[in-house]
Amino acid sequence: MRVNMFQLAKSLDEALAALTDGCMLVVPREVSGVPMAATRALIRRGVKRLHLVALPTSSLQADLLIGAGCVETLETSAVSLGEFGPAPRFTAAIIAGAIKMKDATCPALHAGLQAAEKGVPFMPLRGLIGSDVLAYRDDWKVIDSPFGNSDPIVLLPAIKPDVALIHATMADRFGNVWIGRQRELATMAHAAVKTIATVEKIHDGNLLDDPVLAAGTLPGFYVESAVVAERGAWPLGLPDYYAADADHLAEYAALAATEDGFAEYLERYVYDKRAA
Amino acid sequence: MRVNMFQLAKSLDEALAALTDGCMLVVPREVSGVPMAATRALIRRGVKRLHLVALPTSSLQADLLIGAGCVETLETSAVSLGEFGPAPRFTAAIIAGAIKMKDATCPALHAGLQAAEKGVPFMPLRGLIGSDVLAYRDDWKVIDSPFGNSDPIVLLPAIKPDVALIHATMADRFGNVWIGRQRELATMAHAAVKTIATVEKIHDGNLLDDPVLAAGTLPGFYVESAVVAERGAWPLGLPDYYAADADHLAEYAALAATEDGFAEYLERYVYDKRAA
Amino acid sequence: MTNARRDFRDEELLADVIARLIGDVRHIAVGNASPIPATAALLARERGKGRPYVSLLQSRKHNFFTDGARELFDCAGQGRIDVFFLSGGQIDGAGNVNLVSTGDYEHPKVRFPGSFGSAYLYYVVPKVILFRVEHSRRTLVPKVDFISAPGASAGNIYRPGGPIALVTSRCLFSFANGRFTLASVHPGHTVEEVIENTGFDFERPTSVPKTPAPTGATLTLLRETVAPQLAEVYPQFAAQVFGIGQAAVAQ
Amino acid sequence: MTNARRDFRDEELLADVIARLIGDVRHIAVGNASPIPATAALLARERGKGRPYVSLLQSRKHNFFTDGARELFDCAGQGRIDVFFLSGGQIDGAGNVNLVSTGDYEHPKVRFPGSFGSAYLYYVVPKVILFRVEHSRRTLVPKVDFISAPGASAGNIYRPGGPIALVTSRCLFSFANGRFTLASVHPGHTVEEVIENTGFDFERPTSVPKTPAPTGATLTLLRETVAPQLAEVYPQFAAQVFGIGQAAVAQ
Repeated sequence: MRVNMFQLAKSLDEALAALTDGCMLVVPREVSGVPMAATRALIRRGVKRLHLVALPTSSLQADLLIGAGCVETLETSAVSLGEFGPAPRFTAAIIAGAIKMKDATCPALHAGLQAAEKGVPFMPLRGLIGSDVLAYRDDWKVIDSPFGNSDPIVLLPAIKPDVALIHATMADRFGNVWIGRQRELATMAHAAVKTIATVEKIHDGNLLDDPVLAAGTLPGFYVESAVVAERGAWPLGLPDYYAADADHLAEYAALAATEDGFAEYLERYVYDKRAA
Repeated sequence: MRVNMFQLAKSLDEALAALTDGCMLVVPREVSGVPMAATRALIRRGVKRLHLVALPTSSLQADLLIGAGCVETLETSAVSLGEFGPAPRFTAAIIAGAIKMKDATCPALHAGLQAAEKGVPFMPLRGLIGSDVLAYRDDWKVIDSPFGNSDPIVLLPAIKPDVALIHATMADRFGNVWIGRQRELATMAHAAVKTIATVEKIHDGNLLDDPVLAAGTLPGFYVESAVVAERGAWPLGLPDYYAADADHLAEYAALAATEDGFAEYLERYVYDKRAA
Repeated sequence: MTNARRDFRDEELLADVIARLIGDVRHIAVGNASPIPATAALLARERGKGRPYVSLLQSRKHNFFTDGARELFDCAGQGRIDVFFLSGGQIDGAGNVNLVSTGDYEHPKVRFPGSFGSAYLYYVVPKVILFRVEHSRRTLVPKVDFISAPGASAGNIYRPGGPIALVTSRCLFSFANGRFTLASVHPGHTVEEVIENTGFDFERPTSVPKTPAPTGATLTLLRETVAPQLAEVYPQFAAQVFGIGQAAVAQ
Repeated sequence: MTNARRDFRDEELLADVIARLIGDVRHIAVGNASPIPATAALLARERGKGRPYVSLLQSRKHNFFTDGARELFDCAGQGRIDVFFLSGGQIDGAGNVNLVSTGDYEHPKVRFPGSFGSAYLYYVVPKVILFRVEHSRRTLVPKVDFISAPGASAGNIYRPGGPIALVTSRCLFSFANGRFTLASVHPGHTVEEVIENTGFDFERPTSVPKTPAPTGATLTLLRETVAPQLAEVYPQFAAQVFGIGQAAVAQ
């Protein structure tokens, strides 16, 4: 008999309850299944003072949260709308000094999350020495490797988010979430205290019962809550399932170029719940 | 058009060509798909002076290689036949001082391989301080964590094997190998210079083309050679596919208790190619 | 012995003792070749109506890990494993465990399999339950010949975990402040016998309680609900102790 | 311009230049939003009859990674990526790249997206090819305002990798010993124009070669074999440069 400690959330808002003002929130890069429906719900709720860690980069998600005033600190390697140009609200916030920016480089963020995953206080990383990325991070240390002979190396502190927020293809009623090749989602869940997942659909049965599905599954043991949000990555894509909505992203890029346009975007696509 | 740089090996011996005398060889634990057919082929070939790293433990495989005189150095956390008792050739070799033993603890071996996977010279690990495991490893260092206040922590040097030898369910003609949940096989392949895989069968098509299979696949990019060896983990099991052969393991435990019995085992099950 | 008629087996008593030690936790992991701790963990889960999570590392069914062999250790490092079990070729009065060898390490007399994950898990899992059926001066020694993992650490060593108890065939010791205390003696055994067969010094109250026998409800749970689940991983044990055949393996 | 009639597009010339720089290697990785480097990598693979491996990070088809977003960096750290491409909001004569901002970092005038993986990959990938189409004193500066990744490092810094060249719309610079050298000027452009539009000092031979135009065979390969593969990842680019519609996407 397999017993079940897990309960699917009844609504997106209920699933997001553990994500509170001021928390450290880790989200995946723009192509790994970005929980956009959940992001819109957070903006509607008016979440505040987030320490947002985007692993290792972000596009629309970070730009929206920043523009809506939800972010106090941003830790990432880049924010950009890709072929749709710079991320306008991110750029404006940096120029205005409205958010605290912790510039990183992609593998440093992966290493910081892996340190938390392994329960160690830091992780070493090559590169970085001589860059201004390192120069402006007083939380990163350089030591002389005890295995070398005058061999300086950077140590990065563990990044331990309060919440990991992910979107994936499917979950089952045991809280297991199928993440496929997006294995950084597993690292995020391991590193974070709590993980919240939105999914396209519910898988009947237990994902761990099938060895092929199990290989791409994040065990429910790490998952605080899960809820269905169909096309929950829209207007971004979900790998192997649907592509990004290029027209919508172009519309966003055009509107978000100004504060008024961004407010109009929020009104139309975020506050109007029908679009969520 | 997808072009193919990979060629399946024509025989087990051909697949094993890159595994030479004196190399550092990493093999997986007893329940992760142990390349036993390949191990017997190596013993027949008379491989010598291996630095064997068993990640993080071993059973029959290490015992056989040690008994057959193939191992110079053994680096692992434990060798045992589990419910069939101690590993007799391992035990005898340690008592006789016939092999150099580097006693470790499971997560230290995982961390050492992950250091090589990440291209860093070392990995930190909690625990260990005050143990004789640490006391007898002069290649492990203790530093005061620069993120703490009098917070000693162990640094483990990267383990960079020359060869990773694995057994898995299937490979395709592009060298992609389906490893499922046995993700330490991926870490081994990433850390090692070359990876040799034996598999139960060939998958027609490309494992990376199916997102569900891809999630459990080691990309062919890391694989030096692959070859079919049906029931290649026998008499050990292959997770989700076949169980260990308990009768055979009991027979091994009984025979290997003496040197003469071990020689008889080799004669019957290793040198007689029909049994391979 | 003062026991009238025993309606339980030793394994059932030990599993019941261990299940009580587990208490109210979220996640128990059980390593290889540990049928009695596995029985206890499944019993605790039945009593908790599904809580805690139980990871039997040798099982496919009762095993949540999908990130390879390192996930157990990563998970423990994250503070996500509350209870683990360790044994030892030798265990001493300071809670040190030896899984490596006796005599001089470089020229050992007896070689054990090795330290497994002990040199890590003993430090980071909050409740480590030591379990060694053989209770003799050979296994419970004044000082181990090799410390696979120490029972206690200096104040500046990161150590959220460590031993809370030692369960043997004869008794239960609790562990605190670097020493064992005799907590209860199992039915059919005596304090004198424990002293006689223990190589290390330990604390004991003037009156040592008797380990309570498993209740009828516990025995029913063990035999009817736990045993069939156990049979997947420990078929021989389930058959021998509970008379469960392979056909009864639960889904 | 001395060119009679041009039968190739700028993008084709640049892809051909980059493909020559790639040389005989085992594995090229191409980051996001890099259609010309991707074209060059696929061209190199066609010429090599399947060698090198090409990982287009935005592609599912031309992407071997199954260990998540970190695998690219791990793979590079293992020495398994031979060629990578970087650009910069600013690039200076010492090969430093700036992907972060101009002006004072704390009070920037212009903010770029961020350093991405440059502060790591620039150190560990043996052949990093800098690629910036816009060749102006705004992009090619005497000294970058922010060093996302430095062009060179002190002798005791672990650095198996670094820049080997800079390709722009006007010319090809090679990079060695911490400085750029003008290697060739593209058809339709002049040395004087390169000097005029470059903010940093560079070496140049007394006679600067002209970048060879792509051969007919190269153009055929690009248009008939490479372009259809490109269309999966860069449909707009493939349509615009090669006239390839979505229907032609290769399997």
